[in-house]
Amino acid sequence: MLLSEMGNSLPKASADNVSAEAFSSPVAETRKLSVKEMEAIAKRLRRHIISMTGRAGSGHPGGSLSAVEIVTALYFWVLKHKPSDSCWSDRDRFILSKGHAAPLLYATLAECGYFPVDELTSLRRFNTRLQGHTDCLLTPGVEMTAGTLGQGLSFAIGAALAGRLDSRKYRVYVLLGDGECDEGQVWEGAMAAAHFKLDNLVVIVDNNGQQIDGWNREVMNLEPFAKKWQAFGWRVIEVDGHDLAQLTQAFDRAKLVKGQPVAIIAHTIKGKGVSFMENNPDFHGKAPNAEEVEIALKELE
Amino acid sequence: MLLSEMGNSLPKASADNVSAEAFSSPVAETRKLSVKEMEAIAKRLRRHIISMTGRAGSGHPGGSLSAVEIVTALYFWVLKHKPSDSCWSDRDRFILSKGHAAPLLYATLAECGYFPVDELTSLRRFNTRLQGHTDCLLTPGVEMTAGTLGQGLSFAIGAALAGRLDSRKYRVYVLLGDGECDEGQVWEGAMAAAHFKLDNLVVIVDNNGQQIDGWNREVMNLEPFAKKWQAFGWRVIEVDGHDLAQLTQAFDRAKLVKGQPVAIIAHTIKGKGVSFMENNPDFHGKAPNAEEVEIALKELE
Amino acid sequence: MPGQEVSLRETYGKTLVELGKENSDIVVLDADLSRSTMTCFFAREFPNRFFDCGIAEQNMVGIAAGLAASGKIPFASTFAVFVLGRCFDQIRMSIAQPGFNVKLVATHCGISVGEDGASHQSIEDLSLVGSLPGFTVIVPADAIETAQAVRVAAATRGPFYIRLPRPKLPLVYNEDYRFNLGKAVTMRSGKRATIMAIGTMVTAAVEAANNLAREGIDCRVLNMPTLKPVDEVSVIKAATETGAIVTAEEHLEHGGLGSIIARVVARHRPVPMEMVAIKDTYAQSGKPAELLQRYGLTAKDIEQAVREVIKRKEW
Amino acid sequence: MPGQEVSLRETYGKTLVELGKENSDIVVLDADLSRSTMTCFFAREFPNRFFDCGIAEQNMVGIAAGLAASGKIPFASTFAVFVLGRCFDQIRMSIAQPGFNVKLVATHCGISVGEDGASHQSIEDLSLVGSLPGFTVIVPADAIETAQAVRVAAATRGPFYIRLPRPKLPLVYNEDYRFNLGKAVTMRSGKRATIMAIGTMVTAAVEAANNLAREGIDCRVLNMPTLKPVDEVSVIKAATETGAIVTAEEHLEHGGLGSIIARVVARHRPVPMEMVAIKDTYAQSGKPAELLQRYGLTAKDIEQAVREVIKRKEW
Ligand SMILES: Cc1ncc(C[n+]2csc(CCOP(=O)(O)OP(=O)(O)O)c2C)c(N)n1
Ligand SMILES: Cc1ncc(C[n+]2csc(CCOP(=O)(O)OP(=O)(O)O)c2C)c(N)n1
Ligand SMILES: [Mg+2]
Ligand SMILES: [Mg+2]
Repeated sequence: MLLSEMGNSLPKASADNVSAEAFSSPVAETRKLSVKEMEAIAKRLRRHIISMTGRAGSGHPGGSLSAVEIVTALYFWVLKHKPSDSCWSDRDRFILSKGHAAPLLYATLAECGYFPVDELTSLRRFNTRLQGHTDCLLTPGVEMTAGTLGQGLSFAIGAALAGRLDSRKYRVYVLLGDGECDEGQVWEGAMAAAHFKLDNLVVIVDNNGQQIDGWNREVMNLEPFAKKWQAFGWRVIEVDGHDLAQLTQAFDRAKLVKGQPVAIIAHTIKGKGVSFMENNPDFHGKAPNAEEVEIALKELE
Repeated sequence: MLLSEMGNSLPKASADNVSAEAFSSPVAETRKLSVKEMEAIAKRLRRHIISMTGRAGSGHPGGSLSAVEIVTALYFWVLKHKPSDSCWSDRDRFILSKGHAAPLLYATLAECGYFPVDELTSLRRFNTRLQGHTDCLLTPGVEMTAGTLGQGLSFAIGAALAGRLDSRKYRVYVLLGDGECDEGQVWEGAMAAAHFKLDNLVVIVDNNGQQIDGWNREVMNLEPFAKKWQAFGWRVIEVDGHDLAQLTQAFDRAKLVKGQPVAIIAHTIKGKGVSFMENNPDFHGKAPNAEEVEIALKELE
Repeated sequence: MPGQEVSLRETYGKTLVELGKENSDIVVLDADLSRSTMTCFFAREFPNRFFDCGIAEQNMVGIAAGLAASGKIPFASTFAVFVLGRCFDQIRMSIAQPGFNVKLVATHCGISVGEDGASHQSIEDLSLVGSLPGFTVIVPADAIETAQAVRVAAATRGPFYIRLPRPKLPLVYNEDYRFNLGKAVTMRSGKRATIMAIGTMVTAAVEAANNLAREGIDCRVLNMPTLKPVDEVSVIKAATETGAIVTAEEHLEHGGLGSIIARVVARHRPVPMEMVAIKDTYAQSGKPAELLQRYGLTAKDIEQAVREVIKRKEW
Repeated sequence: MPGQEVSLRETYGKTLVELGKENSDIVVLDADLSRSTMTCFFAREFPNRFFDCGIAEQNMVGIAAGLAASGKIPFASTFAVFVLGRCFDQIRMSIAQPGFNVKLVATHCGISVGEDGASHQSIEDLSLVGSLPGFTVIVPADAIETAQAVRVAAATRGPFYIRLPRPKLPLVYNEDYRFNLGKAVTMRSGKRATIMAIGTMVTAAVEAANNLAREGIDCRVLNMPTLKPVDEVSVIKAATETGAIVTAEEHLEHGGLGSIIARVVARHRPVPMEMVAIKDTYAQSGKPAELLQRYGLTAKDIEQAVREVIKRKEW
């Protein structure tokens, strides 16, 4: 059952909530789902994103939808994590630097079992644990308080350095927006991560080609984007960011790289999965209205 | 006559002050001196730098000495400027982003005739026009108030955009430190200048290999440095930053580049010209004492 | 017509277009938020004089300084939270110290930003801009005051900061209102206490005074659109004549209107004060009205503060 | 021994080394100024736990937050002017809002930086850090207080800001002094007025009180090392018992000690105040003593302010 179908009454956790299957044991770490299973989850996440933002009446569907497969691959293939113990010291860290994609992260965490799926309906409400932008004090599983762009990579470097100091095996993953890479702080972080030879750090750029005022190439051209990361000392892997097989392969390859950090440039489509949202900058920071929610959910059946 | 030789009495402008020769007419714009003449000026600037900082008892000799030839080439070969009219609208702009190299800029401006050479003795004194870091309100010929690193390129972009808007032919030159390029704002500027296709903008990096805590490669590695600028959309020219012939050639070549900005990476030696200052990080921000001044001036005879 | 709800940022955007027609030196910068700050109107009309700097606010501020240094009159806009906080050092060095003619117009101030939550709620920008010698700071109370403040900023040399909210606000002035730089505006006269308010809180202040009047407590209400330089004469007069002051602002207590007024009265005419402001905390997501209530920024809170301050006056 | 001149930043550097030996979770960050902030001592002793971030202060602040989030106790240092001003938004989002256990220790505060000039003189950092809910702010008056404040910061969860000057300062305390977080320290008792001072101005305040005593004006002197949370009890007591307050700080009037005290007294016990602080201006190059005199920050200025405030008290 999906949020949008619930009316106003708070339902119980849905039967097809993945958490039970994927993380049945409290000590489970990584559950590697099949691509097919992940595709199903990705669709469910998209439905959550539409329902949540639709119900909230505000939020950022476009950049949430574009990163669905990236985050699905992370939580259902890559990350060692324990939904029952979000502070587990050896967990892999996922840091959402583009904090406006909070709906996607919340939906994923709920599907993993960090908190009840019902709670997704509280997005952006007064006194909610699910703030408009991520808040690590309030939401179980959220690593970083974000919302003003450009800060996640620096934070991730700190987490990666701490892991190295303590000889812990965890790895740190950061999701950046492409527009976010206009921020100089990202390049400060890029330079430092390479200087510190952080091979326990992976950046994924949600390269959907758009920021708020339009296409990157018109607002502030990022190209040649891969060359920038390479010149800053990173190993670059480019993938179709909606292809789960490519994504999981890229993450696996990233683990083999020694002595330098890895940037996965994931080519994506903003608003992916909903025809009228795809490549439409209007839905960067605008929620779908009731009618649009209905159409979108139909497309995502 | 040099400052250090003056004792405490304020001398008159020295007879071999270049200003008279180089800018005899108030409407003079560019006077292209020969390499030999410029070498003589460069030596004089070095002597000024030693004397000024020695007398002030503080200041930044190292990064002033490394950029002497760069600034000499600019003021005595490249720039269209009028020492008698520092606000001339069509002047080429020279923006010193690494504001701690103020002694070098002041010495150059004085030698050009923007203000009397005698005034150099007032460096860093209470109520002086020659502040510890550049102040555009106080010093004739200084374009930008600086001192906190990383800001000059952004400012220069503004000046270049204004020139383009007004169809003025002036060009804008910015001098950055290499350590300064750790600052993210520099890369924000680099990205924007290329995006705006500013072919009236030239960056020169004083690539002396050092920052305060030591060698760049140890503190925060910048390499592959040229690749970074290229990946950010710049035409790169590398030169020996102490070779005036190479420098003037590079500036001439830069004028021919269309549709993109040019970065001249000038390989230099911090503290250049004074044996005990060369590559010695101690003299980044420490003035020579009386004895050191004497030795240095002897070396610079 | 007073009471009608009008967007201050839309007014800003439209005023920019008018100014752009009158003066070709006006240029506008934004940082990937032009459809929210409403600089998009100018961008459409004068694409050559509009510079979208992408999501790089520090670079935008430096570019604005460079444009000003070459004789342009740059207006640079983004959300309040990304202006002072993200670029304080750049504004300090590249604009405030040289005194360049740059106009920073920030939108989405305060907690009335609403659902975006604490990251997007600028509750400290006045404290920061107040720390920049040479800056003139204006917080308009409605669209009519906004239009005039923007014009005054364009016509007056030197750095300006103008603070605008996200939501529409009811007009508090008629079309014939004339904004007077550096002067407080008496919205209501009274003797028992003075309520001084800025921006989004002016309407609440007037409402509070009306309610209090019904209880027999007559308050003076001052709108303080120019926060810096503050109208010391009006403040001292209010302290002297009414003997008690309540300030109201959508900002932290630290460094905003209340702090500035407290400094003036402590030096010139000490009287009891209460400050209606955000206590030392970050807020959260919610509807603007919910947040204003939760963080104590309603007419009721002002009324309560007046009752308190009057008690201390008699004590 | 009181009066002896000792460097606060050297003391900071040495204290870090001691802390590093006691607790392996202590890590230190710098931004290419380790030989000036004196974190170089720690770097030498514990190279693995020291991170030079180069000239990238924003990145340093974010890295510190990430280290804290994984259980480390990071001390991050650079000049005061590059901490709050350059990184306000990063500190706000990555440290203050989540309340991470990061200690920012800034050196080279105020105008006593001297010859480097206005760009390097941090006269606004207290206003900025005061705008960060959750931060504890300490301004030590001498090396003995510095050592203890640094230890208290290390031992107390949550974000701290500690502000240190470039020049050596005379000791005002003996070795047996115990720094008490959140408490004012009475340096001298008196009834006619209270002088409250921080950091570099504490010695001047004591000197001023001694001079005034010779004129028959006996002043209380309070050192206010914890600027936030401020010791309201001592402030209200001073206002009540002495009826007049002079504040002294090497900072802009806006947002510093004077502003904070004015707010407290306006709300609790209005009394006349004078503020010895930098008026709304940037300073310049010069010897520290020349600058302190030119910008009105000497014992003489405090004495004059006391005479003024006492006049207003009687009026
Ligand atoms: C520092 C900062 N500046 C501006 C904003 C406003 N903002 C929010 S999202 C966004 C566009 C982000 O574009 P991108 O990083 O490409 O994200 P995506 O396309 O994945 O949504 C902007 C400008 C912000 N949140 N932070
Ligand atoms: C934003 C900022 N951070 C730190 C400093 C302190 N600082 C002054 S010079 C300097 C080193 C600069 O190195 P580089 O740019 O290579 O200059 P150069 O070697 O040419 O002197 C530093 C860290 C500063 N002035 N501004
Ligand atoms: Mg994008
Ligand atoms: Mg260098």
